[in-house]
Amino acid sequence: MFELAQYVVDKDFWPLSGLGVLGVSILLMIAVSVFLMHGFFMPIAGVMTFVERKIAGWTQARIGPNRVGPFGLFVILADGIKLILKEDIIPAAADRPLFKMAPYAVLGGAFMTMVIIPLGPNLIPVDLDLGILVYIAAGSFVTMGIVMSGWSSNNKWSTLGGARSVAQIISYEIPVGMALLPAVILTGSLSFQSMVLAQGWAPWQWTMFHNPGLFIATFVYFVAALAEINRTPFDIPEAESELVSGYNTEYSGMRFGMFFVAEFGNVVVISWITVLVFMGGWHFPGEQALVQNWFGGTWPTLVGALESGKAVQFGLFNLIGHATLMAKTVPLIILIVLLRWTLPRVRIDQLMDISWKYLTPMGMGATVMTAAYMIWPGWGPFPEGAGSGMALPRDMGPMRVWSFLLPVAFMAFCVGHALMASRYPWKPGRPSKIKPAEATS
Amino acid sequence: MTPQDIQARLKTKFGDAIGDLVITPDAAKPTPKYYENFFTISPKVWREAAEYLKFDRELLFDGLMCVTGLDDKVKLTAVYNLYSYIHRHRITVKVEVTRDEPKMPSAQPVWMHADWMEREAYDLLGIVFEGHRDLRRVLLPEDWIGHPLRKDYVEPAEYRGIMTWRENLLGKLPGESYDPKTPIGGNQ
Amino acid sequence: MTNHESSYFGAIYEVIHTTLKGLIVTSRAWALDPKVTVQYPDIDIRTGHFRGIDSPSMGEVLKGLGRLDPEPAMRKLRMFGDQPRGLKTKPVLNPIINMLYGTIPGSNASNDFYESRLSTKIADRFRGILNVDIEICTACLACSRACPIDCIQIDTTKVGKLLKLERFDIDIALCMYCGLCSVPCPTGAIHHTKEFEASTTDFPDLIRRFIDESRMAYKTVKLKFPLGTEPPPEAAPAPIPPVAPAKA
Amino acid sequence: MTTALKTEEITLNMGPQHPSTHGVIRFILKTDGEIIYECVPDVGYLHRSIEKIGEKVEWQSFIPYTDRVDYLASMNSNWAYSLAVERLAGIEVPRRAEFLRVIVGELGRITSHLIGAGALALDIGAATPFTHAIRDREMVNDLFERICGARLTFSFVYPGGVAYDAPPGWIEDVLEFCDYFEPRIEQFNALITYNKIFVKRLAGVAVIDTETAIDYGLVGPNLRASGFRFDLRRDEPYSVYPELDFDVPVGRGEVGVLGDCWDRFKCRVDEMKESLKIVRQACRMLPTDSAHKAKVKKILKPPKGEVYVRSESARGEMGFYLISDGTQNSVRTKIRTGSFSAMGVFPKVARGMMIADLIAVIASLDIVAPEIDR
Repeated sequence: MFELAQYVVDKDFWPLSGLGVLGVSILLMIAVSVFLMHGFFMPIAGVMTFVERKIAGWTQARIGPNRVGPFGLFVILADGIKLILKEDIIPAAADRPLFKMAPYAVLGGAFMTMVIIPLGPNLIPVDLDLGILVYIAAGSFVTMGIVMSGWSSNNKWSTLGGARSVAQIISYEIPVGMALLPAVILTGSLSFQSMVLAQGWAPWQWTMFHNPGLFIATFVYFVAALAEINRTPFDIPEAESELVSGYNTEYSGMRFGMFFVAEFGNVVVISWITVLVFMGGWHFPGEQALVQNWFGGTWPTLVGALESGKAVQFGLFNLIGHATLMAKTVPLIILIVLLRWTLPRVRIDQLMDISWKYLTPMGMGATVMTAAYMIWPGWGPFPEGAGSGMALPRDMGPMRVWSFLLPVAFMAFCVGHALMASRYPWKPGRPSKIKPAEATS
Repeated sequence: MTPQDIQARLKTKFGDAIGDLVITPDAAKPTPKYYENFFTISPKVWREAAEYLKFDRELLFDGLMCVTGLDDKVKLTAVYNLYSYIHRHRITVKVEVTRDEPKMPSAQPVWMHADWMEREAYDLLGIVFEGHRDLRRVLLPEDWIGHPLRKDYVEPAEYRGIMTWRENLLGKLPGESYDPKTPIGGNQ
Repeated sequence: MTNHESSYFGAIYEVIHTTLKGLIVTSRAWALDPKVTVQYPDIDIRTGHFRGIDSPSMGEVLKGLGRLDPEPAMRKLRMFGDQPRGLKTKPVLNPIINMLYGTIPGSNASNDFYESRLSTKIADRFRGILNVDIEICTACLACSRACPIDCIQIDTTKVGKLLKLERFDIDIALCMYCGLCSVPCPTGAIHHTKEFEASTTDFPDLIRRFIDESRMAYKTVKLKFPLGTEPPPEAAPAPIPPVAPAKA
Repeated sequence: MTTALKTEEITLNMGPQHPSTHGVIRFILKTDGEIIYECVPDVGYLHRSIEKIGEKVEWQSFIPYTDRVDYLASMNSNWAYSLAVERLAGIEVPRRAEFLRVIVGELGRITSHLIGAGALALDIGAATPFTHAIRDREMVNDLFERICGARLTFSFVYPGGVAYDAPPGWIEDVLEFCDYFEPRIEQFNALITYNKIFVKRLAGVAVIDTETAIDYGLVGPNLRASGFRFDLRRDEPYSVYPELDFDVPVGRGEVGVLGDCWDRFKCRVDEMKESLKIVRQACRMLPTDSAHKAKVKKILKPPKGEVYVRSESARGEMGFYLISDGTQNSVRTKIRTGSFSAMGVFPKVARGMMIADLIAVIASLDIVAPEIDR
């Protein structure tokens, strides 16, 4: 952010340069965050509502929204307008300031994580070198918001919902931290961008397949992150069938909308983080070649590209990077949505068991195994440098070949076993010809 | 065991507190084979008789199928349909109480199923079961007056301001407040 | 499925296995199961036929739904309605398109495009709102006696030996559509129609009056010969008794 | 509370408007956080005093009211009442009517179990099984609509037979539905029944053994889940059930303890398979010579007498205690239903349970408000 401000001041753009470097960088930060929130986060959350309702519809043999706009896409606007037009009621005996502040805390927590997520080779608002700590801090910020909403609605069910969410989110921050720790050890830094730069485009260059411990850590992180953002099978704080709707029972109108947006934004954020930290982020195959002949071998930066007049190539380069990131994130988002319409809800004490008895030990195991991989001669730490070319697992040391093939074999076995087990002849799709009632005119 | 043996067995045990077996209330017509054969037990002996019915080696009526309250303008009766899952035989027992003093021992300590059944009999017919775990109204609100299934029950017009009937618009005779010529409303 | 409490890793694998099985089932249901939503204005559920956007019956429906001037609504439907107009897709032929866009009942898509297991047509015996064909009502009061809730009110006056119908009302708010009245009716005057849309804002509207001014009840004529057989040439059909002039 | 920290019980009002109490039932819970100390059910919000109406209305005109007693399986309640009136008045029912009743009754049982199983899955948190169950239920509703004209309150089975005969092509469609539905039960099982989270939520929750079940008067799947093989269709046979062979699924304690929530759920799912078998046999054995309804006088006046007849409805034994004094109105029409007795079990079972489990128990006992309050 500061080089850009320096560049603006040097180039002496008339109105801005008068503010000096500090002024311009603050202005830039505000502009970027406004763009991020309205141009990126809200639409993403909106599209997520459409995707969720469409997938929910199709899995349940119904059509899903298709009335408003082409393919029902305007349902996003329709929901938004409906929520804005609805009267948001504040219960009489509610604790008014807390009640009003709660949605902003939850939304704020969700936005905080947006700042540190690299969406492309250079598309990162602020490359904090404490990226992961900010992400975990945002989690507990959201907890505070939920407890505020649960307590202030003066409704026994919401208080129960709020109390449940405290227990859930705090006890799941440990597994999240534990699962991210091996990746941090491996890549040597806390910032997301450097984590991505340490990986490569090929699966055997991902942190996920670096060693079996990290493979387990990926799933530990994914499950724990699901619990962090209260998604099924851990959506206990707002369990419709038990607590009437948990902490957001008394909310209506746009206040409720904010909880909604935060939840869907979070779904996208955690799939991004999973892909960035564990699955190779925005690396794409021809990366080195592009850098070589477009930017003469030096890693492009925004200011450098602007000066050397290569803005178009820079934009294209980042676009490809972002596209590969989205290509890996969208299946994960669909998986999260499908999980919601497949799995039932876990009870609160089983939730605690999963966190303390299963996820945390597995996270610790993963850390120990990764540390062993780092120091054991011959097993080899992570290859240096960004996306070390087209190296095959073979030439990264024998141990790495096994630690890549073992997880892949395990995944194949699980999916194969499940497919075999559900091979019952359903004759899905083409149901035997049952004539609908004679459709005579 | 046939109903006759069951009745005889109880007769020997409890003497004349047990009424005789009634087979065909309407003696003129031959009874189809499914009619209930029942006999009456006096409320004084009912508690012991109930335990005897349940725990006696020969009878073992562990399943209480249904408890029904009856009111035939003269007396109130509680009818217990009993079934034995072990011997697979069934019997119906009636306990009669007078209308002005409708007290009788409860069968709830013997069969837990009687708990809710007797509360319903109390609620709808006003038969008081002594020794019942917590005899409250089960279907009607606590402060409802009267017992609806009694033959002489008159339904109150309103309960706490809520009307219990709706004006029957059909009942209006021609020429009264509406005339047939008025166009029928709605999107007829 | 193991009956005993499975071991630590056994439990983990069980979670993975059953979750994957569930995902397989849901993804199959997502991609391959026909979508069975019957979208009301698009399907004319009386004939079961798919109703094109610009077909006259759609106009009736929109008018019927209380939108007096259907034109703007239909224009909106055409503009924003459930697209795509032109996309004639078969649900199974191209699963990718089906998976992406779902089986959207486009207006010109053929009827079997909307192939689903659910019937899109009201059954013939549907017990809807009662209707009385007053010409053949013999005022025998069988229906009002049979009705458990007494929601049929018939007033008759005697004219000589014949009956005169003064009033025949049915309160379709009280009626529970059990069909007990249509069974004993000798001439089938009272019968269930396929109508079911009768929502109004106040009770009096829900009383259906079938007689405007009093009329003579229908007098059934006893047939001299069984129905359907040729009448013997010499037996002239029994003359229908003349209507006796109303005496006062 | 020995701890110094002063904690207080919460008195929670679950119902009458609560998303998962299956109709208007209210539970007054005294809980410490999540653990329930005491659960007092309070019913009567849907009380229409159908038994009083039974004394005012003629014998055959009472049928539409029996639909409303258990509207999820109204075919079975019609049938139970008609059986009682037939035994009271000594009416003989033609064979074709008997088989039509068996087909329609078993299809009604399938629709009821579909809602019961689907609602349990929905209350535990999985929405898709419920929607799939509803979609399959709609197909049976279409079949019912074609034979009797209604989709929920059928008023189809009358004393003396059935209201209408099957339209042409109806029996083939029923058989076709059976072929379609058989694999769908397997899909339902694969999706939810053996799902580990579902199992963990239900195994060992609210265990009711046979002795308690009999003592509290539990019937139907709730009784059979405790391993006691008792089904009125087999042990007190009525209609043409002796000629049909089917077996009675019983809880086997497959995942948790014998008689827990999961067993009740599995009993219902297995019963659907058995009902399919019965429907197939009945469709094949349906005689074409006899009429679909016996000649019954319009104003039925059964002789003086009392009769208690019970038949296996979807929620277990549904008994009618009818007393007639020779006139066209009954002296007393007592309806004994499965859900009413299942309500008595809650205070015993819910102590020490969590709120989420109480929701599971309500759904697993498959109680329905109109059946409790009548």
